[in-house]
Amino acid sequence: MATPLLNPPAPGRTLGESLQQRGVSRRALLKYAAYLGGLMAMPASTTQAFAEGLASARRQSVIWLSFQECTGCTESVTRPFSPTFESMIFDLISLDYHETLQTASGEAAEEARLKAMADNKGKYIVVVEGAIPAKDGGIYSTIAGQTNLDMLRDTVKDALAVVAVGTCASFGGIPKANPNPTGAGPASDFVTAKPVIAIPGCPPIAEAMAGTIAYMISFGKLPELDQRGRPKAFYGETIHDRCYRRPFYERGQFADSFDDEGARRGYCLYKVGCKGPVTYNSCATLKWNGGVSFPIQSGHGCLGCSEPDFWDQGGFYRPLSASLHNLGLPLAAAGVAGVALGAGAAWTARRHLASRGQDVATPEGKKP
Amino acid sequence: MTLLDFARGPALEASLFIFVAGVIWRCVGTLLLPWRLVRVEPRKGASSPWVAALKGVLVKLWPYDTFAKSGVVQFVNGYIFHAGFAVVFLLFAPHILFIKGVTGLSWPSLPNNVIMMIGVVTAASLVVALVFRVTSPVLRLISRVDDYISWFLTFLPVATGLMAAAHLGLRYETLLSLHILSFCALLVWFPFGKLMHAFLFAFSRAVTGVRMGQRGAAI
Amino acid sequence: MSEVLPYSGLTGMADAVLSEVAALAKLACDTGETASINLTAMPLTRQDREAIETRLGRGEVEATVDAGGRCDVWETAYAGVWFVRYRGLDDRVATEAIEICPSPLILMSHPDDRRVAATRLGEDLRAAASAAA
Amino acid sequence: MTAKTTAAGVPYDAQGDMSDADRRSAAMRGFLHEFGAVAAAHLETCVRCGMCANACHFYVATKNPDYTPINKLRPFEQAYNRHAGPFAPIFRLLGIAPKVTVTELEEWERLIYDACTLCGRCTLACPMGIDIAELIKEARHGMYKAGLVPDRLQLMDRTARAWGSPATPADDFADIIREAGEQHGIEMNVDLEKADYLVTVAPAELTDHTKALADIARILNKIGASWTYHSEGFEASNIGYINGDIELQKAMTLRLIETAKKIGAHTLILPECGHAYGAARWEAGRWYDGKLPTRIIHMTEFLQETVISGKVKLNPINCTVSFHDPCQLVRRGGVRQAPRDVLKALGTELKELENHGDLAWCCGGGGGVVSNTRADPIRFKAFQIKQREVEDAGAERFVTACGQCRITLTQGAKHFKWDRKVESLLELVADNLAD
Repeated sequence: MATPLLNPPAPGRTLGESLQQRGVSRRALLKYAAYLGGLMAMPASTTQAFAEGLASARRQSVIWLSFQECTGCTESVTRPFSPTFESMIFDLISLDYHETLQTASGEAAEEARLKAMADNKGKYIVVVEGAIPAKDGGIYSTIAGQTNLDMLRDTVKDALAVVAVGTCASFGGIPKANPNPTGAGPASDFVTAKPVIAIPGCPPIAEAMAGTIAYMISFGKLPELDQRGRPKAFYGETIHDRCYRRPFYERGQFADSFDDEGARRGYCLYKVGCKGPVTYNSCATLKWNGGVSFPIQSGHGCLGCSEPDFWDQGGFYRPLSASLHNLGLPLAAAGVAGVALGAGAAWTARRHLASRGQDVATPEGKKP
Repeated sequence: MTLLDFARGPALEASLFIFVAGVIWRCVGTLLLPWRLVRVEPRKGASSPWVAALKGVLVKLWPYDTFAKSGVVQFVNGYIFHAGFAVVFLLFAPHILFIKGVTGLSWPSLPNNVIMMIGVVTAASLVVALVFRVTSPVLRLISRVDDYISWFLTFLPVATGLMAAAHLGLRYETLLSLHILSFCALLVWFPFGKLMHAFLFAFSRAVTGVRMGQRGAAI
Repeated sequence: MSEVLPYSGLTGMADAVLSEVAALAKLACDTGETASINLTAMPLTRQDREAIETRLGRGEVEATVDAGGRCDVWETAYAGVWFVRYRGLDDRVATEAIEICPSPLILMSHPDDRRVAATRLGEDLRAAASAAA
Repeated sequence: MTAKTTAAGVPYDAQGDMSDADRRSAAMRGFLHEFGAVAAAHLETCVRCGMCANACHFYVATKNPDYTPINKLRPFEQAYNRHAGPFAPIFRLLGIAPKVTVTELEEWERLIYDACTLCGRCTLACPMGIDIAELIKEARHGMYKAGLVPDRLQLMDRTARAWGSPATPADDFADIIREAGEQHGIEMNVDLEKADYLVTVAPAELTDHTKALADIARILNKIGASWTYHSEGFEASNIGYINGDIELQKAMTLRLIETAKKIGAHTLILPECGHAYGAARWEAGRWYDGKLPTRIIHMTEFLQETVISGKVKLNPINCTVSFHDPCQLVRRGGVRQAPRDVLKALGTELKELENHGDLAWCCGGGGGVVSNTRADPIRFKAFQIKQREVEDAGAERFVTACGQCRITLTQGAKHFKWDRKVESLLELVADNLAD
């Protein structure tokens, strides 16, 4: 995935220059690069290149589309816990359209989007937040009279790339959960001509978003993605593989419920439904709230929120190895079917034996 | 629907259905045949039929020395893979959770590294069983397609399980899905092949136990 | 995890990290290759981190960088093995790294900064002179 | 009745003028009749572990995989799967269990009759508890219906149907008994109207071992018992049981038991013959609703109770002896201790064969094999197993309690010019009665 993305720097100041203007030294950029590079497990030798790339880049135009969503992703990505780092993303990008954040409203808002699209034709990044309803012509969610589906298609036409932020945009998420009344689907279902990078999570980790965007700006290419379109740097390993409770799993020490001795001792939460083994995300290492904790550390199993259809995995507290559904009734039915089939088979066999074996003397001297 | 969802959902449901229905079908279909008992006046002092049946089931757990010697591969190796399969299937925590999900029953588990070791031994033992089957003239002669299918479908969950636990080859969720699907295949095949001996052995041993018990003869 | 529990909080990862540091330090001497281990992306417990820090100890150099928040840098008891703790504006630790190099990059002045600074120094002097005048 | 070979060169005999189709369906009718839950429990359970092979003297002696016991059941099993198993309708529909062909039946005649003595050692070896010997006996019912029986066995069958015995017409029986009495100087009872003991015989005693007729009389006279031989029911060896001729088996069994009832005998003594015991003691219940109208015991059991009760005293022989356990008496009959008690009472020191009691090797001639000359080559090979064990045991005398075993072993000894005499336990007792 080394597709060159960004055009040569447009006229105007580079990021480095504009930061200098504000009296921010290059050490701050280096620190930022070290920070993100560290999170992305980039080789230390590239930290400098990362920082230099950022310094020489121009601000990236971003159009942020909000569809079937709860704005949790925006909250997560834009609300800095550690202001230095997480707000720096806004030095890197020019957020030209974002329903929730922009001050303009009504027609002015839509004009802003159209202007950004015209000014940066072919160069802007579209961030999609939320799933897109497609049933009945997509009428279940409209903005300014335009369906989400149409707006997505319009906006993406001249875009450089699409970043699907959050699980809804990445995989359909909660709007797509059974029974999916609006026919919702992820951005990748409707965008085929442009690369779609998925930053799933409910919500996604801010650093994953920032790191990915910064990487694209600095290196002018897409980061390496997994088969679901997620940057491997943040989604390369499972929660389980990087979980500090993993040794308990290996030793067979489990919490059987949330208030037992095992839970108090911090044992593995597999039995109470943790989806860590099949969930690819960085929660176990990056953690949340500035590295304070993550669900498992707080005593709750992973919900698997960065995976497709996490809402339909049979319940958050159903162990991964258990079947998705309760099987009591089907198995009772199977039992009845088995008895019926067995009895039927025996009856058929008895008739068959009787009709074919009738002229043989009965050794028992009795009827079979 | 992801492969894992398919495996944990429809695949498991359908295969468990087939398994339960098939097992009962075969047991009922066998036992509801006319019994055709040859009626016998038992030897004086012979144990009651129920005791004799139980004795038949238990005595056959261990071969007579001479047969243990002449069938050492089947006997020793057979015990290894049966015990290994049972331990891995019944004492690995995720498996217990699966069983609990189906039956509501659960029990303590063994640590993963122990399970891994036993799993490797089980897999090796199954390989030995196959090699013996294809190299022994007797076994080659008496073997059916059933024997090879049953072997393969028993080996597959062991192999995929080990691979999943060791993160070998594919991504974990893919391996896990394949593991569950291979188990589904085993469940589907189970009632129709020789694996049914897991249930039917008791009937077979019991009737021999009764027949020989009535005579005061060895079982 | 409360104190009453038998669980030490050590996962064994600390030892793994330390032996990697040792290997990289050796490699750096032989090839001159610098390296950096970012501790943030590792499944370390608080106790693991403390164990690493304690084991490496403190050496001769200690520095504080103030650039978009503080940054604590010190050479560990092992020359060429540096510990860098990046903090945000709120002083919270953002990320930690062990760097194996003669001197961490964060301590170096960037050429661009130096160029601007040199210019600014001249301007400042001139401004001071003209103000004095 | 002509000896034939299949296309694959396997010799077989066939009786009657049935067409192949008729022969096949006759066999199927016979097989089908056996397919009850008991046989099914066995046929459903085989895992093809092959452990039965090493239990079979014919396999061990020849290493021919064809003689693997479970392999001898293949057509029987195939018929079961096609016609009676729980999936039979599906198998028929999909052709998974194809029809048994007449050629297969012809080929398997050799395995079902020549290569199986119904000794049941494989049953003991089977970890699944499959009673292979019993199933082979059941398979013979179909083979007999199809007229696919070795000619020699069929000949005996016809004789027994005509005479009531394969050895002699019933009319001549009384004379044979009287002659034996005269020859050995024993007072014989024959055709008495009332007696407590009905004594029966096996063909070997009417031809080779006539002394046995006198020996039992000597003991019964000694204890002052009321006993008799009877022309209406004397033949205890049951060729129907061996051949799979269930009608003959029934006729022969009923003849014995009805005679015992008629003369008011409380005990029917079976001769030193293994299959006589299997047929009369364990299968007569088929026709008497599981109850026997009279006590049926084997000669060895009679000797045991007579000796143990002290009714007869024996002169000690003071020698070492090895005992060949007849399969039908010991492994399949449960009479394990009786011969050992008697040998002890005779003051002998028992030197057990390596495989003895329940695990003893078959003589190789049971189940009709000794009468079936076609089986001679493998029978002699199997004999060598026993020969080796007897030599290893190193006893002075070699005793058994079954006339067929005795003939088989004697023939084997003669074939290999092995100078060991095979003796009868009855004879040993009769010869050593103390005054």
